[in-house]
Amino acid sequence: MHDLLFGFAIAILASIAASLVRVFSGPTRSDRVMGAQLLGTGGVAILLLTAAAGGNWAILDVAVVLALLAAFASFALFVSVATPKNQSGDRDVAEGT
Amino acid sequence: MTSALLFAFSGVAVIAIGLFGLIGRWRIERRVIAFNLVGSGMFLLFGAVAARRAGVDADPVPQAMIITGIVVAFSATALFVALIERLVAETGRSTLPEDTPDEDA
Amino acid sequence: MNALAIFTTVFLIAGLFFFIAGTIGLLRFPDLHSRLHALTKADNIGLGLVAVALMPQAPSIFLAVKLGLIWLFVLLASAAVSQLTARSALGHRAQLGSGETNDPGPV
Amino acid sequence: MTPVLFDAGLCVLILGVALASVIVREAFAAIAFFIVYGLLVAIAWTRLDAVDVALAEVAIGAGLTGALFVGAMSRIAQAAEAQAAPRRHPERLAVVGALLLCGGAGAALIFTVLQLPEVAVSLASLAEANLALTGVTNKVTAVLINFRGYDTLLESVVLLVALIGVWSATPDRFWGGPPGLQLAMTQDSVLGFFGAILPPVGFVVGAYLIWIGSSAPGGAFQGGTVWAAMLLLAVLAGLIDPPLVSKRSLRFGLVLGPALFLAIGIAGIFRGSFLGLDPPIAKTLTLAIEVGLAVSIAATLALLVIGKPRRAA
Repeated sequence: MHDLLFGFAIAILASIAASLVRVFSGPTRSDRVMGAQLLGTGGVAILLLTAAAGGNWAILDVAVVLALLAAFASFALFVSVATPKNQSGDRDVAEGT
Repeated sequence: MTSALLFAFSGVAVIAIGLFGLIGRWRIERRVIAFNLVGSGMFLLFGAVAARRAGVDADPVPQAMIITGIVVAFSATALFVALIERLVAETGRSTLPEDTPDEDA
Repeated sequence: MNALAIFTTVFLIAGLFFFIAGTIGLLRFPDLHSRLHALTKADNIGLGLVAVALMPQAPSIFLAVKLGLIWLFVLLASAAVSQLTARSALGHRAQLGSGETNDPGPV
Repeated sequence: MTPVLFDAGLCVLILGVALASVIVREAFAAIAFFIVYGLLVAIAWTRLDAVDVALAEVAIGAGLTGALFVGAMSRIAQAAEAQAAPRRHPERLAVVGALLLCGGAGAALIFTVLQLPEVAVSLASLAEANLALTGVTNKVTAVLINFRGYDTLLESVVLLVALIGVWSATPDRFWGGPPGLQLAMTQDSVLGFFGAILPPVGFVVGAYLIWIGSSAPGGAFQGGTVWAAMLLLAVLAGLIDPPLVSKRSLRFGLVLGPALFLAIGIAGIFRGSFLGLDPPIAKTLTLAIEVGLAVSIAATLALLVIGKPRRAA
């Protein structure tokens, strides 16, 4: 069971690694936030798996805090996406120029 | 414990990457991120080196020091950011004077 | 392999499927809203299946409940963030080309 | 074998994300990568059997620092609008020089790590032997509040000094005003709804972390940071306004933790040593210090993210 759970953790790690491409290439800020959000969820899943694999259930508390703080970080990123006077940013519309 | 060594080397690599960002980036807000990478890499190096002893309980002293370090690094970053904001408000630029390109450059 | 282990394995495989599908969707779908749709599958169903899969492995009821709670938190957060993302994308489409400039680009 | 494979994959990912946050062109993407970096490093800490550190990293490294950067970035971008875009490429020689320098520094560090004795010097057994005197069973908490209490006391003072430093950057005309800007999206219904639901949950989680800190990973820093994030969320959602920096009750909350810690420490002089906690009541004192510290840490961290006053009172 131990190795099996780690195997699944590796698979999810690979899966979220792929979503990094979305964070890197955008093209919009919302895309980047979404990529980061998927990484957050995948991170929670990995923490659950490694907690069960190692029998170190205290790791679940890290997952709880991650779930809360990932939501918080998404909101902070989002508020900056939606701030109307936002002059700095990359395009927030895929088809915009 | 091979894994601990793996994380220690990763810490070293993160320090090097952060250092590169610190040198190679001119906008200060990017340098702050690079600077935080250097600090985080050092914590990782420190923690991983301390965790090399397999089979025994983890050493709590480095862990406590790293927790302290993370919080202090955050407060330093916040101060850094406040100073940058003031600099930008005064000068309209987010680069340091010596890094600002000459008009004819 | 006992029944519980089989239960865990089956649910983990299902959860992994949704994670991979969500990632592929996020990478391959053509526009923001369909990407968002893919993302929420990984968030909601993928993590939910993983949490359910691990419940029989938890040594106490308290921990099993905690697994469920973690899923609930992520669900709540994901629902709200997705809603905001979708709406902001619509809002920005409306004001296309009005005052948005490209990043000057740090060197 | 699989755990080592997992660790190796995690390390590759950490390095990739760190590199991306340095080289990616948009500042916004760099911040997103930095947040992801914090999350991955937190997983690394759990792999190093340092769950307390993982909690601190995920809360501060990923959450609060990300929020701090995002806020700062958009404000800097607005202020530096007029900035002529100096989009010049560094000379190739300079890049090679920088790469050599960083590679050299890295190689030297790796060489140093390889020179270290096989077995790390550990204070674990010493902490273990004296754990009974502290009344707590989480060794990291014992170190933070009891064995090396002076460290933690000074740290809480450093936080305050940093906040004073941030406030000192306020232009004269805004002094005494509420920190931060008026947020544009206070009327958003989704954000308002979410901002109303999540903070109460988060406050319970934070309190749980502080309470459990005496016997399991957690404690004042982790719990206080979660509280800070929830305060910020409530501010973002427009549910509460940041208080005036001159408000007396705010200042009281900011110094509560360090003052309580110091008072207990001074009282300790009469029972033995400065910052020494009397073994029979050590657990009670530890918990009191932790709660006081958590309140101050939450207020200080939240205010550090919000930043200096930007409008008049």
